[in-house]
Amino acid sequence: ACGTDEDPVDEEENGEAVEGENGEDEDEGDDEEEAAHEIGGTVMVGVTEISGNFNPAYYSSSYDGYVVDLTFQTLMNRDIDGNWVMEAADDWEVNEEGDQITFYMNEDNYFSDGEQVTAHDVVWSYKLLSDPSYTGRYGSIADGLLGYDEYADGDTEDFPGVVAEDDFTVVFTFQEPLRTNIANTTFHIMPEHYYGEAMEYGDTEGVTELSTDPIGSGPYTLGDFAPEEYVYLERNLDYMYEDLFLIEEILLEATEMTTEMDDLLTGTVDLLAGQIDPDNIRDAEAAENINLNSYPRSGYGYVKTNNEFGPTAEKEVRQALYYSFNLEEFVSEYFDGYANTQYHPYSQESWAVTDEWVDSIAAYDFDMDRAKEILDDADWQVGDSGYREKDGEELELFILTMPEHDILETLVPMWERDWGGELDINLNISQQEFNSILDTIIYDSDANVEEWSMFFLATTITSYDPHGTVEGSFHSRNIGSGQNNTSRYSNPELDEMMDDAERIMDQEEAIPAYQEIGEILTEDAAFMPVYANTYFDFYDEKIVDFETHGIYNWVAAMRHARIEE
Amino acid sequence: MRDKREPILEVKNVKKYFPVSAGVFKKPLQVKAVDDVSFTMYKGETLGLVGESGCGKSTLGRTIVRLYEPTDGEIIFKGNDISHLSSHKLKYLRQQMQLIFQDPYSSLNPRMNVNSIVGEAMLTHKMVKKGPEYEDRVVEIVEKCGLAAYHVNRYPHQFSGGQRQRIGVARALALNPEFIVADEPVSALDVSVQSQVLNMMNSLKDEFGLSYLFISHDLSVVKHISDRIGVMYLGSLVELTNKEALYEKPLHPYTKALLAAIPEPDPTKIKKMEAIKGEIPSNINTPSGCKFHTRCPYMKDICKEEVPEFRELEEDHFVACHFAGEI
Amino acid sequence: MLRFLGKRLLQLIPTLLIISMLIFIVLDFMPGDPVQAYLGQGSEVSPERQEQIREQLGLDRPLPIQYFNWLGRVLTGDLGRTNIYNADVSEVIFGFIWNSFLLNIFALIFALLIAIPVGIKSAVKKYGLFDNFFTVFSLTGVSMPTFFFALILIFLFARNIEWIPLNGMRTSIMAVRGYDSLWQNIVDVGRHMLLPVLVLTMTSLATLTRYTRNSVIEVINQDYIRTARSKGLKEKVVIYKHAFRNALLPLITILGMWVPALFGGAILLETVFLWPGIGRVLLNGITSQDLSLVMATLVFYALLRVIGNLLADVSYGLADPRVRVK
Amino acid sequence: MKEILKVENLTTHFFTDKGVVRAVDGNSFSIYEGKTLGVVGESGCGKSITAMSILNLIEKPGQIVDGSVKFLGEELVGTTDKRIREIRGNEISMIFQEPMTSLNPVFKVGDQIGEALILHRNMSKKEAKNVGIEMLQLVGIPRAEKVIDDYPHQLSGGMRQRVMIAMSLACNPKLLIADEPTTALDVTIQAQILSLMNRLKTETDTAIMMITHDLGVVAQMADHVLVMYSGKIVESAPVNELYGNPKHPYTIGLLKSIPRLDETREELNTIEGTVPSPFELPQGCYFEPRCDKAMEICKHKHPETYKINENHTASCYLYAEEGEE
Amino acid sequence: MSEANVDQNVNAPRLKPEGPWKIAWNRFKKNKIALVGGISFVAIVIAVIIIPMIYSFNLWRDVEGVTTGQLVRETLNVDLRAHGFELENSEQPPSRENLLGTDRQGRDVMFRLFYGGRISMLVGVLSAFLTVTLGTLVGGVAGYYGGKTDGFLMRFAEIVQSIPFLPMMMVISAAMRWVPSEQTMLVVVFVVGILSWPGLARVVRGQILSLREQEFMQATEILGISDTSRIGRHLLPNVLAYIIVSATLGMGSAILMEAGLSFLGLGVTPPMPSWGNMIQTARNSTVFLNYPWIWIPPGLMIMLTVVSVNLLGEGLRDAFDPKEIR
Ligand SMILES: Nc1ncnc2c1ncn2[C@@H]1O[C@H](COP(=O)(O)OP(=O)(O)OP(=O)(O)O)[C@@H](O)[C@H]1O
Ligand SMILES: Nc1ncnc2c1ncn2[C@@H]1O[C@H](COP(=O)(O)OP(=O)(O)OP(=O)(O)O)[C@@H](O)[C@H]1O
Ligand SMILES: [Mg+2]
Ligand SMILES: [Mg+2]
Repeated sequence: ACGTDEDPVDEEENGEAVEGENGEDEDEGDDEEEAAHEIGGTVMVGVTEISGNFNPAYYSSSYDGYVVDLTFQTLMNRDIDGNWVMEAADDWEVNEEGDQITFYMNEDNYFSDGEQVTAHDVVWSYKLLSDPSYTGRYGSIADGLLGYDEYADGDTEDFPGVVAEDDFTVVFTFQEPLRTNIANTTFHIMPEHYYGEAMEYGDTEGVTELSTDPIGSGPYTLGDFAPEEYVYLERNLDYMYEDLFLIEEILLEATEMTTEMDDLLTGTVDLLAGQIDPDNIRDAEAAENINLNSYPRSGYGYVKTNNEFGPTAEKEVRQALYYSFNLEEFVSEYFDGYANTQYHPYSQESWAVTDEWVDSIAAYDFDMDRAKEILDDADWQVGDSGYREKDGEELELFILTMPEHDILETLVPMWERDWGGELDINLNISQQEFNSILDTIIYDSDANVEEWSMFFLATTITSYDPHGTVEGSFHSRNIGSGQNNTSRYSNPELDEMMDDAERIMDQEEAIPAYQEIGEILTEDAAFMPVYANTYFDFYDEKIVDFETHGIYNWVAAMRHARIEE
Repeated sequence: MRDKREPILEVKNVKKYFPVSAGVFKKPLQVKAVDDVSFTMYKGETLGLVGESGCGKSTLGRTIVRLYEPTDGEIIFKGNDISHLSSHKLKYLRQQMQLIFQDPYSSLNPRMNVNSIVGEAMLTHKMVKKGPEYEDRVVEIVEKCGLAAYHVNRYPHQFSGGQRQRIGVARALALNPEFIVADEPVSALDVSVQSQVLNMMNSLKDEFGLSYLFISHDLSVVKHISDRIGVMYLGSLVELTNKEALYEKPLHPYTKALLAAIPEPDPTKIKKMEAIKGEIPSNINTPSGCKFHTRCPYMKDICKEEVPEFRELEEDHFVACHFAGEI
Repeated sequence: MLRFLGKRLLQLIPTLLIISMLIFIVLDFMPGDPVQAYLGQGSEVSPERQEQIREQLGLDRPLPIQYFNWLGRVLTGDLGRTNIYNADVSEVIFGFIWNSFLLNIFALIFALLIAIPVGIKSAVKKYGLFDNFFTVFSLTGVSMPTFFFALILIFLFARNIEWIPLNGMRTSIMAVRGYDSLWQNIVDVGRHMLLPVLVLTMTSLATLTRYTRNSVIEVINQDYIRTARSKGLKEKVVIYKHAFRNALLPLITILGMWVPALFGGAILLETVFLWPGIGRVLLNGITSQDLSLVMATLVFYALLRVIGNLLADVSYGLADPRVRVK
Repeated sequence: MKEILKVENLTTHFFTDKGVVRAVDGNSFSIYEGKTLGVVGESGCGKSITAMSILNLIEKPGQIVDGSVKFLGEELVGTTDKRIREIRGNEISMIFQEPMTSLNPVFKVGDQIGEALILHRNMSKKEAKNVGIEMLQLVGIPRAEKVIDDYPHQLSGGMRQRVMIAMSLACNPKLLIADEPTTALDVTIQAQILSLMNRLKTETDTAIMMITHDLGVVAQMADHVLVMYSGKIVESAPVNELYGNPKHPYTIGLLKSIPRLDETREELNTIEGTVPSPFELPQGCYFEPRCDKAMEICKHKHPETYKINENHTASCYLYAEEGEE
Repeated sequence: MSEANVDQNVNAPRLKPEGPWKIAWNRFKKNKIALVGGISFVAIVIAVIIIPMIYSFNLWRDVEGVTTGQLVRETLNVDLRAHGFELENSEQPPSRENLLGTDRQGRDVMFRLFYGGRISMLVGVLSAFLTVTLGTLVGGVAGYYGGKTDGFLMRFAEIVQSIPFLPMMMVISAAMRWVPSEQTMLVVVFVVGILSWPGLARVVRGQILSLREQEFMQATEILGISDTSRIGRHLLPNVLAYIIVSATLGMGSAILMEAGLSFLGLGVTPPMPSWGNMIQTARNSTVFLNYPWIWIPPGLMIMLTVVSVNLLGEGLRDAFDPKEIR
């Protein structure tokens, strides 16, 4: 395997992302150009789970998400470069203050059952998310809307946050003018006449049950579904854009990890997305009829330290740990080079991340001497116990790890070698089931503050906007049980910076703010991103025009993909 | 002559019923295994008990040695009522009363050697301490019972049936009892061995001054060993007298039938054989009146209704039949 | 007969109640928060909202109340809803049960078809070459982890024999487009069943052969077999009529316990072979903490077991005149 | 007198792990029409195996290693399976000791009786059933029409033994082998069964081979008696002669050791010692270690069978001069 | 005195006083197949103890400045990390240094195979122990005291037996996931133990009931022998044979169960190796197809062990056959 930097595929993908152009017209131009292509062909996609909740408001597995994304429409969408392209809406505008967004919807758009898509459907969809009895997980999309709290608490049936001005004009009004508001207007449009039938204000039970017969206005309709076996999607002939989504049939097939490569190579499936295994990658590369897309992961595996309690509350300790954590070794050996190290909290696809910036920020390159020096300077000296001590306290870390975790199985021995063996830190490694770790660090975190020093998890980021990523994880208001600031990082200055940055409406203007935030976090060693690996999509060469990246997954890529037999 | 005899055991109206479940919602039924039996045994005598299979011989024997607690009635052993003794007091009784079992195979623990089988109870009752004295005592008893000293280290499977029965007798004798219930001790043995055991039991009786309650279904054997004989039918004693009287002048029709049915080992005395018809009725729903009336060739109406009294018709000759002596 | 059945069915109730209670208690020990599990991993739902959901799902009540609520619903035929499949649990279970049945029934039939003659033959020619072969065979059979056997088969067949599919229940694309004929449908499913049924049959075969053999051996030494022979009956008649009818009795009991065990054992195979059966539902339920689903699946397995025993008892009663129930 | 069965030098061995068991050790005897042959001996002396050898019912590890069994002149040892099956249950039938376990629990009494009839007499099921009812009536079972549809467990031991007898007599056999038919029964029931058998014998002229260890039963039933010891016939004599004038020390001991109703003895005679284990048989006469008349030669060589008179033979050196053979 | 001794010896026939255990042992010795099972079982036990030690020894021997004392200590006390974690050496095919190649973390498969064997065998032994303890206790109490106690305990056993085995094991294991990895092994032990005892309990109870019917037990009562002695000297030794056999066979099935659970990810969890979780690595298509040396050996080891255990068990069963010592 070779080093990360030399990986040509990687470079190319990144480059494209930066070079992308803006503008909605672009899209249409493209479409005209490719209009010659006809709808046809079949793609069989291997997935490891087929459960069958295709209700946009309630589904939770990413596999169900594929189906929802393909069968439902949003007002607008991101293209591969992260620019907005229109879907159900023809046009949109933001008011002066920035707290109101108006969409003008296409008047010739129909659900798969033939009913017209109107502004009322959009309003209804948001009301569903805000309903007092709503038990799904997408409430946060609506909770910034004006009047959400009153509506969701059941105080009033009036919801000024989203209003249909006429049949085809819908207005979103937010409590605050924030840049991130726009992303919250793109929830899937659910037909009121279908899902609304089963619902009253305060009683959404009926809607939860409408899960296996989705009706949307998206490019596909559900043709057949056999749980644990397959989901079959057929091109929706009424879909408003005739020149997009040209593949006629998409079949999601259950595959088993043991045999998925075999399935791909024998043609039982045409597409395996999000692969990371170096051996599989080599196999796929060697296969004649298989093409590969590769792209850096939007997200990373990270180690978070307890910034509130114990030795890791001390910045020096965290830095020392960071310096003595041989990330390069891990990435090159474990991922055979199909991964990067990363020293900032954002997705590599985020607009806040620029090459120059990445090069400029401090990197914690492996440096054991430096680490020792930092600890020595911070008065952590090796004591009688053979471990470092300060004021009679041992430097002892309680590390939460998970069983059956390939990566941890490699990381733990490294820590034991470097932190335990070289730095003389007393490592206490405990293994817990994923769910109990979540209990400790999230759901019941207040009670467990003193139980841990660090843990390892991974995250996937699906947004181009960097705000959500840092706000949730590092804003002090998110410390506490059930909240996302699991490292319990509290920095009032940074809180303020984040709040300010969210109000910057213009992306370009916001970039420096987020870069500064990132730098502070890195300097503070608030957490340690470990790797950002490269994802691969393997697909049969018959699929052409199939472009994917970290945030633009295979589902999104179906937009332009075609079959060429 | 009767008064010279010292009673050792008195059984008065003893009943032993076993509950058998009939079903969840039904009243439990009772097996009347022993149904109102009375008799007296004297010191130094052997009382034989005969009857067909299932008539309650073993149950009676086991009730007497208090393996079972009688449902009703009294058992008086050497003047003490032992019918409802607590398990603690029973322990003392155990030294004086013993039981010899029928099956030479299942009556010995296959995982113990003769030494333990015979000696264990002596230790439990603290008759001797473990040591040379104990060893000697075991050897002594074993030799008395016709086994050799070197047999004490062997395990039951290394013995033949007759030898095993000797071990069983030795085990019972080890506690030095006065009274032994022998429950068909020779039924499982071959003829040539049976006589060995019978002879041994007879000689031990004299040597140790024992009294036997000797249970058997073989009238010839009982006759050989007993002084007096009781005949049981369906849980009750129907006749009890000394052996001469019983064989020569049986009073109860059942006894007669039984005697007539025995094939004698003498081809010159060919019997007609079929003495009575039918089989023993169930002891759950016993026949009314005289229990034998269903098979009795002399049955009259009264037999169906009235239970005949177990009376001393002639001196020392008890019988339970309305027409005893007349038929 | 009816009364006997009625009584036995009545006896099932406390058993099932206690089992369901045990399961309920065990499930309560599952780490992690059921609300979180309900919402799915990584959802960003505010703590207050989560409390509301907890209330709505009745998870804030004490355990006994939750149990009785569950029981009450079950008695009205409502097994609750599953989160992962977002459907009525009963629907999901019934959807998958048949697939499991399909697999197990075939395995069972094949196993019996082979095990009975083989077992009898082994018993008749005790310690012969045939018997010894099958002794070794069944010993290996019971000593081999089923999933390992399955993996080895897949390993051997992968990329080697194309017409044997490695997993799944049918060729999805054919199923989606509709089979041309019933025959084609049968052939397709049959091909997919090949490996799992092979594995299941082999493992059951091992045990069943042994049972048949031992129970025939037991019977063959009985006096009435000698009687039958002394009548001049052909050896075949002696064995297959007189001996086998009696040997069947213990076999019935075994089958009563075997069938449910087979279902349980098939969980591993369903996982390996991606067979859309009830076992996968259970495993999915466990990993995603879908309690009502797990609960219902387990109760289904328990029911299967209890009914298996009941059926064994009843058929035993029918087959054995000594305990024949009126 | 017609000789139904002639057995010569019948030898049956069991080849077990521990060694060879000579269960039947070179025995010869004959059975005549209308007569009862009694076979007595202690447990394990080979009575049952002798009977089973006649019908070729010996199973592994047992094997008839020598000798001949001639049924009406026809050799049965080594004959075809088919032929022997034609004879079994048809011309020679058998009753076993345990009535409780000798009937198949899962078939109706009628079916079990009828089976032989259907097989050997080519009857229809219905005919077989009718004959079955007749047979049950013959053996004195009340309400035979009902009992024919009963299962064995619904009958008492005595009834079952009657059913067994009915079954064995169904095809009118020329020879009935009864292997301890009454051992498991009570005396009164035994008396019923024995008298039944006697009646049947006179009615049908069937020859009977009556195996028992009860000297009383033999005395009552048999015309001629064989005494077996450790696999060998040690004495063979007409019943009166055997009881009146026993010759072999074993027979003498046996007869003396049984308690009898008609006499009172202080002490029973005994035969000391026990039957030798089949694996440690003495070199010479098997009875020698227990014999009070043992001579030096008895230790080394097994005695021949010596004729006492026309019908009476004994295997004992005491009679070596008297008879020749 | 010496004369008396001589005299006795002359009288004493060849028959030596052989106890039932001795007989069983003699019979066992004669049973070649069982002996092979026993020997191979012992060999496996020794291998799983010794081979990791050799690794440890080799590892520490090369370390500079290790004292002999340290070397001995480290050799005896094998550290799971002694396998040589070398990332750069991952997924190597079998070679001279790594006889069975290396796994994804560059660990020596051979070392893990035998170290994992320790875990699997330990799970087997401990589960069998737990099962036997519970089964004997419950069965013994039920059989000895009879009556209501018996009714209650047997009803309870019946209920536990109606619990679907594998499904319930899966759920309990899942519910006990909060247990740290080093102890998940104990969870498996616990789960197998608490679910498998009823079978043995019934057997023990049946045995005790039938023993109580035996006249020698009644004899103890007549002889006034104390309760403790009746249980300890008369009852237990007579059921011990069954218990030993069932413990042996139970061990085999416990090993299989551990493998099944671990394969589903519900048993022993890595980095602690066990045969089950080593096979689990096959659920990755790379490992499955390209590195069979990682997952096939543990499967074979399971088979070998369970076959040995079963042979041993059957041999013991035959050896203890009570018919022979009556
Ligand atoms: N523990 C018990 N529970 C129920 N019924 C019993 C019990 N013990 C004996 N019986 C019944 O009591 C009756 C008498 O039995 P018992 O053993 O005393 O007869 P027996 O005369 O000794 O017969 P045998 O000659 O067969 O030994 C039988 O019908 C038997 O079924
Ligand atoms: N299957 C067998 N394997 C080995 N030895 C056997 C077998 N069957 C019988 N024997 C031996 O053959 C000998 C004769 O047995 P047989 O059954 O003929 O005795 P028996 O005279 O009928 O005794 P019983 O009166 O107990 O019925 C015995 O020593 C017995 O051990
Ligand atoms: Mg009795
Ligand atoms: Mg016999």
